[in-house]
Amino acid sequence: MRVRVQTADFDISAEIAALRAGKPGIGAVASFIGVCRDINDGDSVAAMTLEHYPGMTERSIEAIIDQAIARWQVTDARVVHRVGDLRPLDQIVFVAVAAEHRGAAFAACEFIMDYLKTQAPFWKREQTPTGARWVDARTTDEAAAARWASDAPTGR
Amino acid sequence: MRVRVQTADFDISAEIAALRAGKPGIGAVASFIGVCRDINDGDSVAAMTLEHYPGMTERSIEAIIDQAIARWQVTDARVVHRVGDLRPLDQIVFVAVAAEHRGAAFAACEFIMDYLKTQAPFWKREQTPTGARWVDARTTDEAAAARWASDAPTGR
Amino acid sequence: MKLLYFARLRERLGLGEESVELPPGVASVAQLRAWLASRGGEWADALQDRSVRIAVNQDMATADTPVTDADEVAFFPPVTGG
Amino acid sequence: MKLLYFARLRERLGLGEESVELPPGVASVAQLRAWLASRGGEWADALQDRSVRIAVNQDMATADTPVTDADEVAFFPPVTGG
Repeated sequence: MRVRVQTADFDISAEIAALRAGKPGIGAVASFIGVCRDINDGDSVAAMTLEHYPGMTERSIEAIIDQAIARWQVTDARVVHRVGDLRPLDQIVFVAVAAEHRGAAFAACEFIMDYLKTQAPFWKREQTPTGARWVDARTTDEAAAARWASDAPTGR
Repeated sequence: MRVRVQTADFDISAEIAALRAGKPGIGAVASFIGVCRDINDGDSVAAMTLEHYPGMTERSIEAIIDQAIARWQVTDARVVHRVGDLRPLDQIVFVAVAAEHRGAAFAACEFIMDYLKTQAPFWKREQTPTGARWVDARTTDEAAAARWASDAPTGR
Repeated sequence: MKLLYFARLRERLGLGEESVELPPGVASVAQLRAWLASRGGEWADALQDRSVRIAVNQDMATADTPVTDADEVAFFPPVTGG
Repeated sequence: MKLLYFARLRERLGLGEESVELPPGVASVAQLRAWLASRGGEWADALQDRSVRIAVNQDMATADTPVTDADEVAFFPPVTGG
């Protein structure tokens, strides 16, 4: 299964081993882990809750992976995203991309993460000293996703 | 220890846990694993041996990490590189970069890997059906490292 | 039609899910949104917020996307996962 | 002076490490390289190969880098790790 949304934590080594299993043509695995920080927008964060849209979330991430595979020479990819209650230092999201060569693996991994940030239906609610608040979408995330739409050569 | 050269295998989860330990300001960890493939330049590869220059290898990787930390907003980084006899599917190299935000983590991780490929004294010798051969340096690796020297804006 | 509300919007409306029957003349996302806003109060404010995203049958939709009683339509704020 | 040879170069020369005393007039990387090449045979061929890299005390060196008997100098092909 390429995409999982779950409350449970995940093990990075096990996920990458599953992605690579039986594929000796893979030479490169780029991966990313997003982690719950203890601070956001200048306020301390004691905990957060992640909500999602069951069904659409998985579909939208599958579509993002399909786009990455169409665009780069990628063998396979895997995404795990947690929902529910999380605390600082907890792992939130995992993206891994396997490829023959590293350029494609790095590019596709960053692409998937940037698109996931702006397209996959998840919402974060943070607990701060002044109460709970929904996290606002960031214009920097929109900009990060938008740069992949450019026709500029990537050199990869 | 930020840099290790060893014959033993490594565990990705344990390495990333050590990199993150006690640092709740980290929001992003980008990592890379280079893997021994069963084919290279069109020939099947049964095994390879990695040689290095003890002392200089570790120093050069430390210098690469220092450059990455000077260039991006990076919390910490870690590199493990294996030497000795390896077979297809074996892990060869691990690079992980932790940062507050993902753009810096991705960029620094790819930078370290590209520079390691062209500057750290390691040499690969492959076993193929026609005998053993030393792997030739790739011009694509030189090009990958060279693009970081450009003054072009990276958007990160 | 099945309607879903998520995150800040769900809290604001005090409702996560409901079933409705579309009245005559409501056949697009824009018309559905206007009809729900006509409930007044929080509904008017929340649904007229320009940042609201709408998905029809789990695909992102635009104002022109057609809707029928057989569809699942979701309203939510910009996403903030990852 | 401690001299080290790695990988293809080590195999070609049949030698991984040696200690030498520099003769008068050998005070730079270029002079050291020419002196070793003057041993003839494989030494001439291997050390005149333009792709050979040279490190002095574990830092990459150029033709002009000075050398003394206290230094560690390494000769090796372009690197292929990772």
